[in-house]
Amino acid sequence: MTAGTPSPLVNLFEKEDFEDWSKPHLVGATTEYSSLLTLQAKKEGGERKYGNGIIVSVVTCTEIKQGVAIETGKTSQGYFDACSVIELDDEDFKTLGINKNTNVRVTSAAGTVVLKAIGARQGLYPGLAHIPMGPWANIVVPSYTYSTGEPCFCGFDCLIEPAPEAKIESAVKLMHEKCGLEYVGDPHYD
Amino acid sequence: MDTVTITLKKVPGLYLECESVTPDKFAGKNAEEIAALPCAEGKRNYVLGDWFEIAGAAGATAADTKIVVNGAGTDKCKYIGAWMTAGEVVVNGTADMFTGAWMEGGKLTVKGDVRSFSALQMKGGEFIIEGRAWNYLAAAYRGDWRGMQGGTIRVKGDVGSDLGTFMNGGTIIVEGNADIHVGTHAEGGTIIIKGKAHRRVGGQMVKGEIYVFGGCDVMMPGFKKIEEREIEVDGEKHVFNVFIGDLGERHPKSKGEVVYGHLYTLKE
Amino acid sequence: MTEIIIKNGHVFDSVSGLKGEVADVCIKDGKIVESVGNGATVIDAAGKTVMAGAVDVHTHVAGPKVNLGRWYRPEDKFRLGERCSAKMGPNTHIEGGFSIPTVFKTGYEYARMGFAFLMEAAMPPLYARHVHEEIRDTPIQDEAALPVFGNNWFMFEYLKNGELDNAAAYVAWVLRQTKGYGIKCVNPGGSEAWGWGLNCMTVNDPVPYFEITPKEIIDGLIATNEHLKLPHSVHLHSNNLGNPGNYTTTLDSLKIAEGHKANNAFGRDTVLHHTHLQFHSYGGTTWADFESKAKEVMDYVNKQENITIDTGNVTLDETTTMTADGPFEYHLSALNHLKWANVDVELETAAGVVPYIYGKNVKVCEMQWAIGLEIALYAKDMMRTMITTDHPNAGPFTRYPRVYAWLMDKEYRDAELNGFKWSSKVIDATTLAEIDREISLYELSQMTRAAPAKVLGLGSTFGGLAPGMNANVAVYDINPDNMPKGIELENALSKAAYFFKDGVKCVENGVVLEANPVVKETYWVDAKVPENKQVLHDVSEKFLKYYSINLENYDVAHHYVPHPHVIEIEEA
Amino acid sequence: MTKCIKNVICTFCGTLCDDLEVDVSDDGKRIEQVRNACAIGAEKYLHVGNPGRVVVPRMRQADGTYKDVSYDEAIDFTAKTLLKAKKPLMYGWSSTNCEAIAEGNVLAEKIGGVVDNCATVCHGSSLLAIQDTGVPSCTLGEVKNRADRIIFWGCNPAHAHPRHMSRYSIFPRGFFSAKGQKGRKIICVDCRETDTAKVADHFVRIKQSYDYEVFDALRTLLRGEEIPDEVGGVPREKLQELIDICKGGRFVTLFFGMGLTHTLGRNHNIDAGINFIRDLNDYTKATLIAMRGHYNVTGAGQVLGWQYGYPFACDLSRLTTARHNPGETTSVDLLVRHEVDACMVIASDLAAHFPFEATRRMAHIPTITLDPHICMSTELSDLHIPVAIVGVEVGGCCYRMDNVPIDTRKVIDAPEGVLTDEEVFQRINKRVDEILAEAGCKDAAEYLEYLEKQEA
Repeated sequence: MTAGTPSPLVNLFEKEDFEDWSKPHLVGATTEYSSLLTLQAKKEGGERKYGNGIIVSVVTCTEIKQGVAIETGKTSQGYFDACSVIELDDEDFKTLGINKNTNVRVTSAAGTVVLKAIGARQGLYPGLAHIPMGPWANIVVPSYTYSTGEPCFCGFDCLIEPAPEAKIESAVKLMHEKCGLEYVGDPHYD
Repeated sequence: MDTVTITLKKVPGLYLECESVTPDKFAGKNAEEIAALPCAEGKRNYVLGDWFEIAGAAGATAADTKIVVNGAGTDKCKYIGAWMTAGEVVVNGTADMFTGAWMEGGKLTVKGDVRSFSALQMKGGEFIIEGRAWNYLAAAYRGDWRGMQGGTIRVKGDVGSDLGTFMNGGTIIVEGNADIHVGTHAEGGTIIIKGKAHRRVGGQMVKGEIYVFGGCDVMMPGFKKIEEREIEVDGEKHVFNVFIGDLGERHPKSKGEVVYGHLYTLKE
Repeated sequence: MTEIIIKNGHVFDSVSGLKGEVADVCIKDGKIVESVGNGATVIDAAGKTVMAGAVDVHTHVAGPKVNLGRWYRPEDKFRLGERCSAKMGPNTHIEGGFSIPTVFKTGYEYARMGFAFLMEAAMPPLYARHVHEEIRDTPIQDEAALPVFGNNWFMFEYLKNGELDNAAAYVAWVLRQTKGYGIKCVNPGGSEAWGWGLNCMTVNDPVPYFEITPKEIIDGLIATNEHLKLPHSVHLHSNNLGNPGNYTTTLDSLKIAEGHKANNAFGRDTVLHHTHLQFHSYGGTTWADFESKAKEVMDYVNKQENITIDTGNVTLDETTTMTADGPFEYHLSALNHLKWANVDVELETAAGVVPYIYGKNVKVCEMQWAIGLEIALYAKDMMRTMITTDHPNAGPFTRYPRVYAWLMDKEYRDAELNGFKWSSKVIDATTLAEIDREISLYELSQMTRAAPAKVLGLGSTFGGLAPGMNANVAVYDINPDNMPKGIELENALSKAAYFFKDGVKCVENGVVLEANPVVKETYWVDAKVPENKQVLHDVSEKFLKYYSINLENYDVAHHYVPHPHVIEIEEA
Repeated sequence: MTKCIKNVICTFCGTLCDDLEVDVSDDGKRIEQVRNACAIGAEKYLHVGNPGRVVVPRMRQADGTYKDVSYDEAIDFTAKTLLKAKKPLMYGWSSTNCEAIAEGNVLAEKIGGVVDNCATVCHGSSLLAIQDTGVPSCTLGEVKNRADRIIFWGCNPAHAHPRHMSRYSIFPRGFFSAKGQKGRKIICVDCRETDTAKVADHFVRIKQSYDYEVFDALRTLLRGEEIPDEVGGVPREKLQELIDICKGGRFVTLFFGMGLTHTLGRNHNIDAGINFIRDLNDYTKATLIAMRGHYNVTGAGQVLGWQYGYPFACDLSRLTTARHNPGETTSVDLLVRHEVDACMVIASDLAAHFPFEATRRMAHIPTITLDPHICMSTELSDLHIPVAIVGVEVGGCCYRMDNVPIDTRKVIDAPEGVLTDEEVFQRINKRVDEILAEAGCKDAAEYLEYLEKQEA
């Protein structure tokens, strides 16, 4: 049984047994991911500031552009543009100190991915971010289901760190690398 | 009490369904007969002998049969002690899902953790978990409105979410903390949590008692504090804030007055 | 097709007039024949009972509310740790569910009990395609479905204005669109009032906005049914089901049939079939003074020649109630606080599903059990009385053998009656204890074979063993000379020694031999009516403005009914 | 010249609009134009032949490239893989017709697999809540004709079901609702001010993951009891106003979506919502409808329901009994706990819509994908079998979000030689029977023992 990859945020959490992701990670009696990082950040004194990034609660929902791009094709440029973004509230942009359309590194208890931070199209509030549903979003979605079958698509904490020079990978390449499979280029669209 | 010790030879690739590992199924059998009891990994049917070294013989009846389960792969064995009515089962290590599910009697001790859906719709008996228990401990089966009826469960470690949903009776004592949803839809029984319960304690509760020594991060709006009282709980005397609820739920009347669920949190 | 002869069995068949005499039944090419050559395979039925394949006149086995029941009751397939989902034979599918069986279990269990035809009792026309998909996947049993018309906006309009031709044209159009069989009327007007959370409790309460009373609806539907000369009569579930004191509404509803005469070419001579009469024969005003009015209702039914009834026996199990009577299900869930499911269907009907436990220690349930048996035992004309449990409302159909045993063995039912917690109260409030009558095997063959086939207009092919009829034959291990009693009788009736469907042996000693042993047919009625511009205009207008789907996507295409048996009716 | 096909059913989302008009080229091969569809529907019909379309099965080689194989080889590989696995997962089903699903479920029973559809990552929580407390519901036509209070809670039809508001919920003029939007009060409850909220009369912003507490507060107020001043970021007066609006209406309908099913508490959020609507029935008529995402995820649940009794997550691996336990037999849990050793993805894209931990496991076990186009799952699976697109190249029954069955229409011919889902399953079923017959085993369990004897 190949152990799951340890979470990049291991040092952030009290409990260290993250080697197997199918277990509940009880930290201060809760696995609820919307308070894990905020709890940690509060201990560091900053309201939601942590290191050079901020902590937000992320929801992944459907979006009309993402819906249309599904039908255009999952390896198309339209799908790449629609799904590899993260919407942040204007105030969060100020606290992060970056302006819109710059790349950021999004890290959750489950994984880390580089996305383009864009202004909120649909009214967020400070501390709430939205990533359109898709392969990029699902890199950071924790797979813990509270034994109901549904993973944590809405309401998990992420650390957003500015990474202007980082490159956003194509979904197929991203997945092949993370799965350790031989990547031979995106079919049809390369 | 005759003891049968079974030790896993190898760690199962997937998960082993060991419905046969209960005193009721072992009663009156010697080692060979026990080894012939069925178990399965997915659709591949095995006998216990394929997976376990079996030592000793069972007692004449379930009541005087004790089973000890050893080995590295016990955390991949499901249904250990499910539907047991008497006797004793000790699991040295972690047990997977459905441990002690539909249990009616006897004593079940798990030294390690216990995964989800353990002690489902428990009717009686004693269940001791020395490690952590995952979600849906002592809950009702999906769609059934009859949860745990009786018996006692003691968990030394933390507990996952959905503890005791649709509970009708019996007692659950958790020494550690509890995740969201404790005693949802409870219609009786007692839950004692020595640590902290995160959120949604006693949601849609009709009747029953829930003690949370460490309090809740977020209280349900449907609970109203009525008094502070000193109560003796699990051998300890404390002063508790007493809440009644869930006021959003339907409450039956008995002998003229309305019956509420009660939630107690430590005063200090 | 091979020739088969079933020799030396005690044959009970009212069509050919045999009352248990030893006779042979010959089968050739799926039909009963006079005689067969000596090359025919011989089935020795000496000392056994031989009857035709049974017909279930009222059961909920296919459709949206049945499947909603399956969805929301996983515990019904896993009743408190005891698995109700198992593979019963090497070649058959896994069978699941106790009160709401899956389609595989439905087909196989009915075959094990010797059933050949099932009438799905309520089909919302908008969901007809779903019903036919489930019928297609139900093995062995021939089936038909009754679309519901009692709360249909078109019918309100036409019956209110007395336009019989338009009503007949619309009904014929719906039967053709939905591949339906006849006219079902559930809580006339009440389910439409339920669209606003209201109900019609008596036959004279007008429906909100449409201002038509249930009496006018029932009367209009009977007239439409006879005008179209349909094979089956109107199938009625009258208002105010399940409430104490509802027997007056039942009698009012039955009296509506007095003025009408049967008009069809299928041998049916009745005009109104009242279903699950047990739920409609309650006296008293509250659950405290609840009592049986079975005697009063059956006195009227015995007198009135042009109505037929089926009993709706309670079997004292944990079951699931599901009916198109939306308001009743809401009130039931307010009574037992269990999970309530409800689906209101646009322009057509409603539906509700609530689990219910007929407890052996609950006074009302014990009396409901007694009332159901009284209805069957008071009946005089066995050709107008049928036995059902309104599956699964009063109990699952797998309990039919137990109901037959209660009716055929007084000792068995008295043991049950005296075992009740409230037996003294039940004995006072009902008259079951005083009835000594025991139904005979011949009467049983009438009530479960000949009578339902006749009222459904299928008398020429089902419910009998006369030459030319379908070769559906059930052989039970019951020797009429020394009749088994109680539990043995029940077990003998629940596992047929042999069951032939259209001449193919499907069951032997209670084991279904193949997953799909025989090709099953779906019966539907194509009533020809003169071209009716008005109805076509109304239909296209209402679909454009009020339905949520287009008119062209309403009808059930032919590939949903792979083996149709169309009953054509020429123009009036 | 082109010929116009009317009343076409759009097979993308659960709204299942059935009034599309598609202009098709004379040879019946290409779609020229589509009318009455939303942006997503139009894209689907106009891009049927887009570059990602595959017409020959392709098998993944060791070096990561794909090699074309024949259908027979693909079907033989699938049958053998599923039979060899001790516990295969068959996930998806929600973008194909019910005829194919019925055939596929029978195959799953034969090879002892776990059948699970997209509900497990979509409205699975709603189905769990329905199993606990039932569902007071109605068809979308009832909403169109009668509803005068519409609540959108945790769903965003403007983006996910674009024509829902104009066909059923906000704008249509029904029998009793001739004034259309003017006669209705629209309430939108969400943690984001979505584009749907911009159309609503009242927008209630709720703090993320506090839906359960707010529903409980509403039920407490409905029973006339006191609640704290502010629950889940919503002041008490706003909640009381919400209740007065609902009690003032004649027919209330609550639409709910991923905002409730994916958030903390999952099935309990919907359980509390159903109980709120059920309590409202004491005052006025109230119903609720789940905004099902895929066009036939409801149908996948219906077929599995009437064949084996469960709406999703049905474990047939014991070959003698069908079991259902969301949390154990649901796809994400099975994959994350390494409980399945083969996977078949049918008419859905597992890799794009599952958390990566589950996708990683799928990539490491033998996987077969049935999909007309290239997608994330096909790039991580060992075999990609192309099939005809339902609603475009083959008809068949699909179930709308309110369980109403609609027969989809074939618009153009499938590319040369491409089979439909149903034909693929029929051939796999036949091949599995042949393999079992050759090995002389009566069922898949015996076949596994036969294989082990072969190796030994």
